[in-house]
Amino acid sequence: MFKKTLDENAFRKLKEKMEEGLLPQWVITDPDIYELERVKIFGRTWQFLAHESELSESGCYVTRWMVDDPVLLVKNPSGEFKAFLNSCTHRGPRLCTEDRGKKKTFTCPYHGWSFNLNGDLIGIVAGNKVYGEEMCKKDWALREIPRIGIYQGMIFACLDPNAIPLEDYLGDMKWYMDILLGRSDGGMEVRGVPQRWVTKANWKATAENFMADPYHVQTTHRSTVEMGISPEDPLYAGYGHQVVLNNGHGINVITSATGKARAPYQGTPESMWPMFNRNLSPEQAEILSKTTVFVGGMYPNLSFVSPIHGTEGHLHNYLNFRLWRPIGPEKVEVWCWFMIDKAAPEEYKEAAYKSYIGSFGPSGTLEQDDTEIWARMVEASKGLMARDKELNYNSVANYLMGLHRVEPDESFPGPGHAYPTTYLDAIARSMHEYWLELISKDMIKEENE
Amino acid sequence: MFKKTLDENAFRKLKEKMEEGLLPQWVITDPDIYELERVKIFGRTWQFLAHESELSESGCYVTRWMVDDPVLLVKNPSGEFKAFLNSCTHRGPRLCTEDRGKKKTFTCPYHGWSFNLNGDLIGIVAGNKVYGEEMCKKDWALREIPRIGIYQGMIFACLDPNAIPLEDYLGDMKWYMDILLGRSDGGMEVRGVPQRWVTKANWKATAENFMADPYHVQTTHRSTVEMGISPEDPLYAGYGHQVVLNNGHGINVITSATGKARAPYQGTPESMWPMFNRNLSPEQAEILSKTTVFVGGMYPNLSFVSPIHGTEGHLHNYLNFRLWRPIGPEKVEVWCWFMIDKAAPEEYKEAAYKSYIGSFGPSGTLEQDDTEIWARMVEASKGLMARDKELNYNSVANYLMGLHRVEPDESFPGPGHAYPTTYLDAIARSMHEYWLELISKDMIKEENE
Amino acid sequence: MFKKTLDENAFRKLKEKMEEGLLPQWVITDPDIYELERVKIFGRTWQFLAHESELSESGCYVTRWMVDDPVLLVKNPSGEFKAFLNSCTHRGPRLCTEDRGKKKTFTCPYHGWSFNLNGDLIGIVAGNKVYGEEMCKKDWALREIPRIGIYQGMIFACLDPNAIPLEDYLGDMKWYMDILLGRSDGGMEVRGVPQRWVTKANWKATAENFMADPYHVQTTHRSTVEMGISPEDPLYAGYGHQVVLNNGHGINVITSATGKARAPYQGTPESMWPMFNRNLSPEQAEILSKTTVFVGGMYPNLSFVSPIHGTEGHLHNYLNFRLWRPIGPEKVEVWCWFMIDKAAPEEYKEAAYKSYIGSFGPSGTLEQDDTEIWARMVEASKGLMARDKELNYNSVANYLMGLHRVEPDESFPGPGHAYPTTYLDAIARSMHEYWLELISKDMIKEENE
Amino acid sequence: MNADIQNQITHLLYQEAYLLDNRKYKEWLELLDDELVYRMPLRITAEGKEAVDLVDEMTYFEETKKSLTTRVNRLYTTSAWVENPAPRQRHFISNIMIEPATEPDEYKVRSYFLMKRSRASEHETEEIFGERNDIIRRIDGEWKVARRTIYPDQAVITVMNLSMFL
Amino acid sequence: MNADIQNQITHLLYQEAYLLDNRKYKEWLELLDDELVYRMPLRITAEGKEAVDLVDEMTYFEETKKSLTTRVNRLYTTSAWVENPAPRQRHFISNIMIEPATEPDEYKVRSYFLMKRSRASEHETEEIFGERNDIIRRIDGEWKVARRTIYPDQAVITVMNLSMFL
Amino acid sequence: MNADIQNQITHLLYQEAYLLDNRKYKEWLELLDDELVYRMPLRITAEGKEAVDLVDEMTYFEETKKSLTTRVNRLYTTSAWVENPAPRQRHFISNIMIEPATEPDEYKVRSYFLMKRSRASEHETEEIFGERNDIIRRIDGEWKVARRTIYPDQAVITVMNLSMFL
Ligand code: FES
Ligand code: FES
Ligand code: FES
Ligand SMILES: [Fe+3]
Ligand SMILES: [Fe+3]
Ligand SMILES: [Fe+3]
Repeated sequence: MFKKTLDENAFRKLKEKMEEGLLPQWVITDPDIYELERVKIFGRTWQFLAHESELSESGCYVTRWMVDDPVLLVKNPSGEFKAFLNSCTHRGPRLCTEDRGKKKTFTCPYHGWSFNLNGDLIGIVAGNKVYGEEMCKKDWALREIPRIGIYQGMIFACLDPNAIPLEDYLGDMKWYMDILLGRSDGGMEVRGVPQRWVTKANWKATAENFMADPYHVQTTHRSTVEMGISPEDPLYAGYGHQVVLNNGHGINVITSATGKARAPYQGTPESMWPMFNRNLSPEQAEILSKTTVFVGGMYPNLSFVSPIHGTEGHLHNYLNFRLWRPIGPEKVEVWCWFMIDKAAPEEYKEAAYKSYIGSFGPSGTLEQDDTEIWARMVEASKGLMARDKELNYNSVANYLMGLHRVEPDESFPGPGHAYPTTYLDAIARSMHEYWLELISKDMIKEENE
Repeated sequence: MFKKTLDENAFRKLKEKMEEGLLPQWVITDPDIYELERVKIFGRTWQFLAHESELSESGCYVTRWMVDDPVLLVKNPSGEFKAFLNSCTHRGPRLCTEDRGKKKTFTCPYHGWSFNLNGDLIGIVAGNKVYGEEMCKKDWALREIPRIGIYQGMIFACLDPNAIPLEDYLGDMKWYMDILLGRSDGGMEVRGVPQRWVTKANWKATAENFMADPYHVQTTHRSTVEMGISPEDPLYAGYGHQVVLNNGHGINVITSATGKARAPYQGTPESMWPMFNRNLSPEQAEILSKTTVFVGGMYPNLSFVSPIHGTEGHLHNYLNFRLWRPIGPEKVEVWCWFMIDKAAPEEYKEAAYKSYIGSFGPSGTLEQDDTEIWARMVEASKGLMARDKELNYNSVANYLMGLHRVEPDESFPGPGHAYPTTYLDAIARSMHEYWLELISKDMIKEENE
Repeated sequence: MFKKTLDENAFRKLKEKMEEGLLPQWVITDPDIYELERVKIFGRTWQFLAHESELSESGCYVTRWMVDDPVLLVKNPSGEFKAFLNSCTHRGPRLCTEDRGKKKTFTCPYHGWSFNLNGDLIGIVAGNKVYGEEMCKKDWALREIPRIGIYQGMIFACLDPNAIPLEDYLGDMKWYMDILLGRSDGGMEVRGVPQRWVTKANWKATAENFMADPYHVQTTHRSTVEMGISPEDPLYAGYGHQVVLNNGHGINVITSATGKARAPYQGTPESMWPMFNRNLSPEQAEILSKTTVFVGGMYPNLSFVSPIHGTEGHLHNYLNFRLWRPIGPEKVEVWCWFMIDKAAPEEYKEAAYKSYIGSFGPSGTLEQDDTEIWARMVEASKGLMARDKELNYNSVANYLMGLHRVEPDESFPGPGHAYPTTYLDAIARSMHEYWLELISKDMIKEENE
Repeated sequence: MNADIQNQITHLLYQEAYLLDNRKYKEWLELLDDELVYRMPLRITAEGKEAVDLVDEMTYFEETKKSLTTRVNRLYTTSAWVENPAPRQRHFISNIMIEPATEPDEYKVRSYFLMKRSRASEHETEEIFGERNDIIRRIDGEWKVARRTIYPDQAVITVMNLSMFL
Repeated sequence: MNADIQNQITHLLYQEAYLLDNRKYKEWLELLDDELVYRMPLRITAEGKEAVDLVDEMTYFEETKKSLTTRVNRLYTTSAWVENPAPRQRHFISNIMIEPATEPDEYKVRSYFLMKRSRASEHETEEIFGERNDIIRRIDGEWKVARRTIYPDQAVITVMNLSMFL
Repeated sequence: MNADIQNQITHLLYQEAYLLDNRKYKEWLELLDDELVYRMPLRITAEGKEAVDLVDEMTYFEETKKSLTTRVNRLYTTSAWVENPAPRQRHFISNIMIEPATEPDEYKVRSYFLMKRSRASEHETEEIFGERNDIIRRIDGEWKVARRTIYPDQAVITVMNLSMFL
């Protein structure tokens, strides 16, 4: 409510350093930066809400959050998805506090106003007795989230009415989403509900860790090497391509030392391969057939991993999407969805689900160690040295890997800038550049406000 | 400590909307608004401290809070009430941490300075040995709360030395306080001590809910209808008058469909009626005789309800005052006093007390459901849509009920603007208008500071 | 990140009052003041890290905090102490989360970079395979804390590269540190590790309470009088000298009513006295021989006490240092070291340690009561009256004791301004004056930024 | 103290907690004696360390079996919003001390409670804790709670409401 | 309920907690039946107060003795950073209710858990709480946990990870 | 383990907690053996997951019955401000494991504690938790605590002071 004037100097220094592949440490958990991110990144970009398989029939709904905005996502009678602010229009209380369900009408417990699946205000207790011409029901329908879009069953929404369309925002990422989500007849399905937990982390660090950092696998997850599950070769997660896409998106297509996958088509049953080929373009099919792990994400806060697990003869693959919902600069509420091909054999689905539980999510043996790292990044980010905007202590993080040295591999069949290794900071740099572009947009305007 | 310049634009929009009977949602829990409220509302208006029956004899004291200011209220040897800042004048520690008691002297545990019931510094350990002319005891008496006032046994204080007198501030509310507190010989008495609990709510929402919103009763408290305790008629809480008073005060005088009370004189023992008539003016007596429930409050944060409970033959009535002490924008410490006519029969008092416990306070079956609503209002108030000061998402709460349509009933015997229904947003609008007047006062001055 | 302009007016008033021996109550826990303190006091003054006896051999390390900066203090192979920011230079996570240990190499769990005891980056996983000319190892050594210094075994560090040398900063305090820490051959040794706990307090209040306030002993610790452990005479802690030193440092040299100590040389074994005399100058030895209790501190947040405990025949003395680490304006993490002469007899050390446990630290019967006081100071500091910068309510703390009346005693053998009583506010005033000097430095500059 | 009776009474308290935590309120009522007196006085901060800091004349609960039955019935309506949707509640019962009361088959039972609650998808959980003093008696072979006095340890309750039973 | 068996089973649960809290994970494994089924379904906020608010098809743990053994072995590697350095953990087990199951020497055991954890020198401690439903059976005189289902009370878990066993 | 002795020792620990929580400190002293050794070492975060993270040479309590008696007497003075006015304290004792010690009539007793405290009208309550290792012995038919070692679970204690006994 009080006007604020930005410290351009700090921003100039920030820009300079980033051009050198360095990210000043102070931006990670700085509260003012967080406030800018809330408004200028999460207020303007497309965020993931749910997968269509979570709302099977008309009347099904789930409640979600776009950072601090409570969202009610419903499937209306005509089968469309509608996203509303989950707040009664009369006086504002959260309308629905359940996680999911099926309803025809949402009734507010305060004064009893009720809304249908299209958000229309359909009931006012004692309506005409207590309200007259001063009140026009139409004006009091649930407020829609300005934009909603869906691609490959993934439902996104955006708070900015003037945002570019979802498909434009996703851009070349769509080509890879086709592989991940479109390879099977009937697409993918969510099992049950997402796992949810709160972890000590900044959302930028978790997103980068997942989307842009296969290099951490060799140490953070070294216990898998000690356990004999992962290869000794420290480069094992580095083979393949890191693909930088538009708008901060990116994907790592990890193969193996041989340049091929540990198993074709990520260890899926051979019976499914013809279906994949039918649903994909030759280039997409080729990549799928050769890849061990896909890991990447859509900016700002949706990440995914599609790995191979298991041992010879019992290999399986699944798709895990995770949303990093910021809860202040130092906390993230993680939402983790397990997804699998609707067309896969039941026992295969079951086995894949079990390996997911063993590896990812709050109890996953891989993810557990990531949470320790995320917490440590927060814990070292509050001091005067880390927070110094003048950079007198040279507190900058290193994103030099491959800078001005590793060049894109033109022979890569997919879109985007594909670099011939995934031990690279190219996606991370691109994420942070987009981050800076977004938060510094309209800064001048603001100053003159 | 840092100068702040207000966003006049946001305030202009706020004023416009409020003139249309709409309240922008962002003001509910906005932290900057809260800070303004703390200083400009709670720093300048009269707040309730205690009822005189809580301090029966000289030396009795209670400790209270005026939002964040700790207050020590004592009855001095001459029987006057004195309110002091509960902070030792030497170095500032909270002088008394007890809730209530009886003392002649308050001794600080830090260096042993002691103060009498008039706040005079009467003891300094090793005084003349360690202090000389540099120290004048008179200068170090306890700091008095600038203003204290009492009406009908209700003790109020104010932090603004230049505030208008309590009686002027209460204005026409005094006429109704006479009915509530003055109907019986010996007035009312507090039973025991106030119940206290912390609930998730903004103080404006709780105050409005109690003072200005009989319309919520039909849904929030519908369980009483399902239980057969309240009538089916959704209008049941709407019969009677909503009386808008000065300075944001207001009272709802709820009768019933017949225009009369469910039982005369709120179901009090017939033996008491002549006493009521003796203590009240004919107009006041007439209202008392006809009313089922009185519910309202004194701005900013004191509310009351005087209901009827029980079934034919075992009816009883009591008076419940509650103070909404703000604890940040999202929490309220509720103080709940049970009060009853000193002159009432003991078993009647007992029965009334039991119905109070069953209905109000943290364990009250009515109030429990209110707490759920208050929490939901907080939970939906933090997002970008709700907080948008530009109102691009049209996030405004609806206070249209009766706007420009329902006219005052001139035949009503009491003072104030009495509207012929209590399903009305008239008091709420008047509260919020006064709120805006208070927080925007001296805004310009501040800017030029 | 947003420019802030200071309220000079509030500062002017602050200065005026302080010149009169009064400290406005609002500065104690004001959040903006706290932010200034973090940057301008803790970012520029010398802070205590550890005593050399805590790191016996090369490779030993302890992790400490300079307010919010995590510090890794190691003894390198050449036996020097090195203080590094405890944050991996690659992406910033806290490098070492242990309290103490012994290592040759610190390996980061994120990507496996490793650093030696000189902070050099000695290992990068798959280094030359993933990094090329873009990366120069030398640039990525651990970041040193700009300044480190040691005096009488006490290791200090400073975040300001341009700070004056430690010895200049300590100034005349060194002369008293020689008595406390240098009296015995082999100096003092820390027993085990420091006790640590979080208490409700503002760091200024705890530092003042310890360094500058023997006057509180007679009331806060009156239970010892009731127990017959301390004399009835309320002046008992006031005999001796309060010595005001430069840069906000100070020490109280408490003797007894006789002007002599309760027991010579603080009740240490007579066998040690010649050693003391050998290690000290005649003036230092004289003071040591005559003193019952030394209590004081080095500004900003290191305090000490060296008392006598026990009864005739079983007297003993020890040295307790405590660091007041601010955790926000209302919390302090206290670090408490028990130190004793390395040269003292074992059973004497044991007995001294036991009396320490009974008296100081979170379970100490003396300190327990201090914690209650510290909490009360916080609890009464948030209200509008206490926080009013205009001082309309005259909310100022009293530091008048001896102001313009008690004159220094020129005959005192030690350096500094030695006043002939310890019931005096001279050190407190000097601390607060230095505090004001530090936080208001460069204010103008900031404004024009 | 007869170990067998000890186990039975302990089991009764655990059973009670389980029924409450699983919202089987009607089954819970069956564990209560018809003569039940169920109270929860206020705690205050009183002068001096010896002072009685419980205020008997004002309570959070002043109940009989009848009034508790009304409270329970309300929770089975469709509009008891405070528990619809239902929060998760958990009564940790510990430090159970049993001694014979005046009547045969009647025992004084003291227990500590720590009650935790998680509402909707909120991250913050709520808690309340303190002591309970019961009279538990056996009537035709069935153990019933005949008297309960609940002492909260806080002068200011920090749960948003007391919709739970303790 | 035979008091002796009651004590033995109670002791087993306390022993188990003690082994976990003291990181004797391998010793802990020995208390588990080879046929162990160990699950932790998700809790959600569901419509209506009667609704089942546990989602059986998605879990935080879906384990067998084999998979738990793998988890334990991992904790003995040098690079299981989440517990190296080790946080302090404490399993408060209470409200133990035991009843005979279908098989002889087999019992249905319900218990409440409150697990607290303190990591490094952080001031904030973490906690998770809820209910456990076990099948505990005696095999050649040794008590073993044969089945465990853990119900968390929160829809959103607020511990930074579930590296502990419950 | 003899169920009867189990009950008696368990009762002793509950009785002790009750006396402390109701500030009957002098009665509490009577439960302590004259030879009592009462200690509370510090917890630290140590290198490696196997490391001993208790520092025996520095403590929060290093007491004998005599020193505890002094502490108790102090709490009965008029100026032990830390508990005057008195905060409310609650010792939740659980996971009690008892085994015979070397001497007859002497037992090794391990228990978990969760201690909560509420001061004045503050909304925030304090807590401390961990493990206790006792030697409890019977002397002329009376059970006494002969040795207690308290292990806190935090490296940094987050109660404002340790004025309570654990
Ligand atoms: S707030 Fe929803 S109906 Fe009034
Ligand atoms: S602060 Fe109260 S006497 Fe010093
Ligand atoms: S962050 Fe430490 S090695 Fe990468
Ligand atoms: Fe990872
Ligand atoms: Fe209501
Ligand atoms: Fe002290």
